[in-house]
Amino acid sequence: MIIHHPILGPRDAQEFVYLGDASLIDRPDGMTAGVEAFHDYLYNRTNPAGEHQELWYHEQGDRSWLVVTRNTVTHEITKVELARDVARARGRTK
Amino acid sequence: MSQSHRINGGQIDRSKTLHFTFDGLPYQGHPGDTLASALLANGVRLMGRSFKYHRPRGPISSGSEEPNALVELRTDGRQEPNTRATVAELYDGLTANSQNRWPSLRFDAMGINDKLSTFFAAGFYYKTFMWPKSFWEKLYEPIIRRAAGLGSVTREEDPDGYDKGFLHCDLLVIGAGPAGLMAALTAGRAGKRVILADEDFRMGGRLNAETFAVGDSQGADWAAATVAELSSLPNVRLMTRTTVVGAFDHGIYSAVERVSDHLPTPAAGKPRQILWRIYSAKAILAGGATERPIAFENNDRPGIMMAGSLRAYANRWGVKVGERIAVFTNNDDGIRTAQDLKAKGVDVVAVIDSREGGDLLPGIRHLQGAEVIDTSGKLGLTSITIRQANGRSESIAVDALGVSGGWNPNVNIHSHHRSRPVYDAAIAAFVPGKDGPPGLLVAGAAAGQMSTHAALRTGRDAAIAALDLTTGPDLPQAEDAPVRITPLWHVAYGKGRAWIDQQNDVTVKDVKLAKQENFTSVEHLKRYTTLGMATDQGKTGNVIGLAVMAELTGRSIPETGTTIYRPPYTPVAMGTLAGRSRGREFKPFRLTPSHHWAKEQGAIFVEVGNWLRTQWVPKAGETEWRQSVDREVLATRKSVGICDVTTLGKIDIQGTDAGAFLDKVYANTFSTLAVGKCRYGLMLREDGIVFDDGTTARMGEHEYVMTTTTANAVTVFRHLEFCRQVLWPEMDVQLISTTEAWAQFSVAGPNARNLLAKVVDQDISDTAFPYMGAGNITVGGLRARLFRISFSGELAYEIAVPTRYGDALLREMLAKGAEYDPIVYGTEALGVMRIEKGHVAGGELNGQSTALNMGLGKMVSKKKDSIGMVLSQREGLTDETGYRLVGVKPVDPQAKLTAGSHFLEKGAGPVAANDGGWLTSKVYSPHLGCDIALGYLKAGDKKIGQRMRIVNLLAGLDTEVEIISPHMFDPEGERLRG
Amino acid sequence: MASLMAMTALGRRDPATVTHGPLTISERTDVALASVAARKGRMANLSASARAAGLHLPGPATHSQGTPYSAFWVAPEMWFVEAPFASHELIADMLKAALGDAASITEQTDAWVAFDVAAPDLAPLLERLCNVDFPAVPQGHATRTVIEHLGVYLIKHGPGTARIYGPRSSAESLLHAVETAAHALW
Amino acid sequence: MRYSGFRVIAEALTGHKGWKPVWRDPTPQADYDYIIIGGGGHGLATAYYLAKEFGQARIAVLEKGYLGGGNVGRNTTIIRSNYLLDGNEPFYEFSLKLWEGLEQDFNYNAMVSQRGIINLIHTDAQRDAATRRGNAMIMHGADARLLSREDVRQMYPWLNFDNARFPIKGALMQPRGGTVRHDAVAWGYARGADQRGVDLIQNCEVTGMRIENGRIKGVETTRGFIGAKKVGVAVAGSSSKVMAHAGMRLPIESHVLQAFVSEGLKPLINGVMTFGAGHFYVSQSDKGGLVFGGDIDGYNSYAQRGNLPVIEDVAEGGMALMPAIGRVRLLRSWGGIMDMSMDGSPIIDKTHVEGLYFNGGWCYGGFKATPASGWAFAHLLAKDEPHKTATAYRFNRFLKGRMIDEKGQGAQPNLH
Repeated sequence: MIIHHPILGPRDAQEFVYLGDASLIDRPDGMTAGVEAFHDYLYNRTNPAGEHQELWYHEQGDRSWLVVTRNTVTHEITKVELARDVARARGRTK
Repeated sequence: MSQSHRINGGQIDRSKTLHFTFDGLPYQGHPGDTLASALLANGVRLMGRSFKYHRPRGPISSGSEEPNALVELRTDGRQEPNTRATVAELYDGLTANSQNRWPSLRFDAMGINDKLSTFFAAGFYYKTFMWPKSFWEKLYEPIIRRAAGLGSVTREEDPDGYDKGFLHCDLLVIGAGPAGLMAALTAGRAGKRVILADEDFRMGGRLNAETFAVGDSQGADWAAATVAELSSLPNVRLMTRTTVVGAFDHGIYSAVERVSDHLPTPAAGKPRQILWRIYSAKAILAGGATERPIAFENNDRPGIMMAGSLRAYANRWGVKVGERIAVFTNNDDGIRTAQDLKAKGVDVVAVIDSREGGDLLPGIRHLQGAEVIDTSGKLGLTSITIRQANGRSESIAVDALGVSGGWNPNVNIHSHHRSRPVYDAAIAAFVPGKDGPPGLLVAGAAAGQMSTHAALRTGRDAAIAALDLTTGPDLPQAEDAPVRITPLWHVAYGKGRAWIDQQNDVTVKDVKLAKQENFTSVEHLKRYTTLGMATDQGKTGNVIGLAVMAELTGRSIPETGTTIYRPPYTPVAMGTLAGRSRGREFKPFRLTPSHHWAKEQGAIFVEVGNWLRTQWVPKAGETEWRQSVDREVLATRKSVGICDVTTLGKIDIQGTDAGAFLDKVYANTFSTLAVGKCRYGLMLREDGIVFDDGTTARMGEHEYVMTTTTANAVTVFRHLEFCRQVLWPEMDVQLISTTEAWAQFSVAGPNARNLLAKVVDQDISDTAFPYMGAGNITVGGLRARLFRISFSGELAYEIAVPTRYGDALLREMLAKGAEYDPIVYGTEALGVMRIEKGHVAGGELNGQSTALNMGLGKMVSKKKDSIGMVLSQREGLTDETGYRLVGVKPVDPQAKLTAGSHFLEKGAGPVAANDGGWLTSKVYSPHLGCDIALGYLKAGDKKIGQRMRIVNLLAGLDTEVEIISPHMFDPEGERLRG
Repeated sequence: MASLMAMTALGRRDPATVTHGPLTISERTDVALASVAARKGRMANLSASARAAGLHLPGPATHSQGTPYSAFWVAPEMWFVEAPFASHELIADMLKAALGDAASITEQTDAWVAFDVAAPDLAPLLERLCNVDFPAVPQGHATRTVIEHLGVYLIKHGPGTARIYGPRSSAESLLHAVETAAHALW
Repeated sequence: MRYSGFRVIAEALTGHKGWKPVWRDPTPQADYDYIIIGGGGHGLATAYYLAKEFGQARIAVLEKGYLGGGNVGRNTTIIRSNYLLDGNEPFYEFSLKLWEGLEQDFNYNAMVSQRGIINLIHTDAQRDAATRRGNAMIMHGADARLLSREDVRQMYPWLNFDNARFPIKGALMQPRGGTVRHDAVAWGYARGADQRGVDLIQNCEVTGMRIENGRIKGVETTRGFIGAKKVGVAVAGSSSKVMAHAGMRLPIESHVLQAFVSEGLKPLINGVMTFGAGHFYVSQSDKGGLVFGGDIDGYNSYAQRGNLPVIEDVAEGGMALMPAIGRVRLLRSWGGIMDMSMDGSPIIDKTHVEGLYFNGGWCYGGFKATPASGWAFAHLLAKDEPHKTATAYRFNRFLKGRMIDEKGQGAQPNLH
């Protein structure tokens, strides 16, 4: 597969390490959320057959974490963003 | 009998003669020959035996689709089983042997299977061999396994090298027949970067096998001229002997280049084959078509082959397959064979045309509405029996029969993303369907465009479309004959066996039986009868099989559908796929800064991931590894020992939020750590299980240096980047690995400080550099770092210098500290000392254990949010009776312990219900004079001081042990603070 | 500076030079390296101080040649800076002094082994080694890639000259990989 | 119709005219007591045992494609019970024991062949782990042996002992491990279920679930609504898709696992072997092909096909272990979709919907589990209680912190 890195352009997916669903961005706050919230965050997945937002890490590259929107049936990639930007947009800070 | 069947013409170099042997007999051929063409030129038709019935077989094709003519090529370590004689290029000295026969190809004792074939119907083995139960493994299966298989494998290492590479282009053209050449020419002249790959050693595709003209010249000459023009273009890369074997996601194709297979052996240093990964957003599949046979009784004898191949052997290789030849066809292409052969002066005795009506061929006995219904000839065809339209049968003596059942477009590559081909009734074949690999177009016969003109036109047009060009070259004149075919899949007449899959011996009867037993899905048909599962993957047989099933079930051919086309297009050598990653080069080595010193000393090394670490350093006279390790431990505890710990991961963490960041990623607190101090840190995964541990030092207000375990250096770094970029993107934190930048040595033992004082420039007294101190120092003016940390329980430091000085630092410490008799210790002694101290490492950091399990539960701060803090509190992880880390020593000091042994209470049987846990790590402690171990024991913290047993049922060991604190040596820690 | 004798990544006193056919592989021990990463929100400050120090911090996938400092982009707001080792062995300290607290700076000199490879045309060699379209990328292209399982930086200085930074501990394996590819070609 | 050697001979002599269809093609009835969604190995085994062992009737299996078209049709055929953890080992040992009597039980030769499996050891730490595992296996009633380097050399002298990057130091062996002709397992269960009156309905895809007041009423299919008192889902690879009809999100990701077969070869490898220093495992089929595989591709996928890096990775492992296979050719690759669960272990459990039961999360270990999975799922469906060997396979183990994580990789499915 080829991932169109937002900074570096097309790069072979072999350079990346896959983590999983981009919902892993939405980590609850450990001081306020309890086991149930963390359980849902860490373990349950929508796992769609179709468009899927997912986290890839450019380990053999610029070490950026990316959010890749990819179809899990066709493997077509329609969007690639820096995960940091996505995380900020979702309100994550410090 | 030298080249008795050679006729005029062809693209072989008759000025040179090549010598080769088949089954030990010598033959001759010419450059340009394949093994099959050369054998046929020598009158040899019998080249193999079938898989199940061991029927005598000759080639049915002249290409990579060949199911029958499989040989063991070359000898010794280079022996290649199942090599298709039809594509093996002849070279001088070639040695080939037939396979899957005993004692010889002509007299194969397993031929008895053919006589008993009625007992070996499809799937018979599913219905028997079940009694008595034990006989399957003991009797039936061993017989079957010995009989099965095709060629044999050498046990020697393949002496040849393989290579890999990456190529990039604007357009990949797969196949260099008329369509591919035209596509490449169109793109090449437009200045695009083009790769044209063809599996053959000569480009031109079918043009090399045909006699008709393209433009003003013979097709083969036009091809040669076009290749010459392409090779003059710097933007075009021509790759002969290169088969594109797979289409993967996003325009990545795999291709195998056979660099040296046409040579006796590869030149020194040169690879046998290269696996190319070709990156091309656009590609054109111009892979042509494969002729398919018609199933009729005994249609598998040597001498019966595809009509187009019969023609190819005559036109391209100057070989007549027989003296008296007939053709059996359901389409016009078969007619072409008869005409070409006649023109070559070969005796064409009949054309058996299953179609009714139309013009009769002049000068040839052309029987319309006729069928071949049987053949004879024990080791090769001697005659055919035909049935004419009027029902009359007749036997005709022939020694070669060309069969044409029509042509199947080679849709395989286009179907590698599971696109299903669609049936085109006009050509009675499947053509590429929709949803093929994005960017892949199809042209020529692969697209069902069967005439030369159509191939040229669609090749050009595909290139124009793929690259958004406006024009292309003018098309040369070429034949544009329509496909005229009346489908005939199998001859209904006759009660004998009519082969569909020749290699696996699947006949029309087997398809009928599958239907009778309700295995009617094509997938069931394939799996039940093994149709299409042979080395040719059904390239010639599959479509016939499914057509027969369609006929039997009354479904249409499109409704019946095809099975799935999977990579590779043709089989690929494992060596090619592995490339250079084999033997010692399987993975790169990582060498420590002290590697060369250790090698000088005759050290023993151990693989730790890709690192080679010193395991121990034997001294003269030491014959057992324990002698060396015991000495290293005792010497360290007595005076001072040095160990290379460079392999531990080091991560530089800087930024104004570095401390806050560490508080998030570590279970314990780091923001409060004073500058110039270090602290042991415990890192959890989000699921609350311990991920990693190490010491992290605060080198400045906003600057920390983290250490990780050797094993987790990469994954911890990745995790930190995740936390930094994704979870807390606004933190001011920067990370960089410095693992290899610093050579780091542990210096441990009562004289550690004394030794170091002789090499460092600063005061490192206990006051100036207290326990858990950290800081930048110098060594003879050289920048260095010092950490006062201990993994051994001794007064210990870790000292680091830039890696290039690591070797010298070690030698300097040994020399300047000579009065303290320093030794260098390896990972074994390191393990002994850490286990004596109860420090967790690999065996305990197993990804299944919590801080609580390790006796470190208090380190998980609940006053702050950190990764894993919340989920570490789940009930299953906080169970009072869960595993706790304990120390273990045998009651009898002579008794031996084994890591991996399990705990049992005294008197308890060795069953799971009594399983108390296991020993995670074990060493011999020279201080305690016995084996000691760490272990995870259920409620172990409450069992300190008790006696239990540990058992190793694999070795029959059952040992009484005492459960002790994991801190087995200097539990008060007086030595390390000394 | 130090009384300790340096050893090269290949375990020798002096840098190695290997030739095969048209190819020359030269180990470079005379390059000091440091990473420079902008502190959060301080890129403007960093750019200014870098400019003042004669250091040009190039855009993504690019190497910028300079004296004494050259630099190439390695990650968002992060660069590796090169300088002559003889004059800049303390490159991290020197950069810290020049760039102040707008950047996090870490010595990287000995984390890497540097090989300069030179041949009339490097494309045939590099296509056997890594997934970089070497003929197509411009001079000054700097990228991370993988050679025989090793993560490296590849910098194109011209069609026939490039530098490879590989992990120092695997210097021997990296050299072996390049040599083997060369022997397969020439 | 009963199969036997006698019958084979008799039929051969009479032109094979007497062979009957192995299963009917029934029209779906309006409703059933039990609907099993998924006509793969686990679904068919569930139906078979429901009818045969638990005396249940009015059972249908709904299959969207062809019977045995799930992962039972595209795996590497290995059976073994060499698990470490208490939650797993009794279940897999139960499965292995069922394999040992399966063919006589369902009167179909599935070629259960216990030629042994060895897991090669390359480091001391691996030996320690193998010792722990082997002891756990024996304590659970399974068989295990620890082999020395020389033992391994005697079995396979042509492995890479002399020029290896990661030398072989021994192996953990389970002599009772082996291989089974995978398609035949599906067919044998299907035939057995059909003979016991189970309706096997092919080309019938479930498109929805009818749930009223928290209770399952039946399923919508491409062949219309079919009512049911109880519905069991056994669709590994599609679990998330099907359970989404009941509004559930699962602790599962779908991943592609590729597998490979070489051209047919004369006997080279007798048993099953796994390389401990790379991603490679191999056996040789009775037909002569080397059947091998390695790691999953690693990204979520329903595409049933994989990519090149894993093919190369597997071949590298193969060549590192067996340098003699350089000229052996890889014939075919294929990809199947795995239910990769959050701890690498399966789920056989009730759901929040009364009457709806789930069986999935098998990762790439589902084939060997087929008999026990069918049995345990049938037990759960018939008795509403988990089978004694499957009590740990609950959804709530993640909430409770009782993961069954054999590899110790945590909640990252692609690492299991």
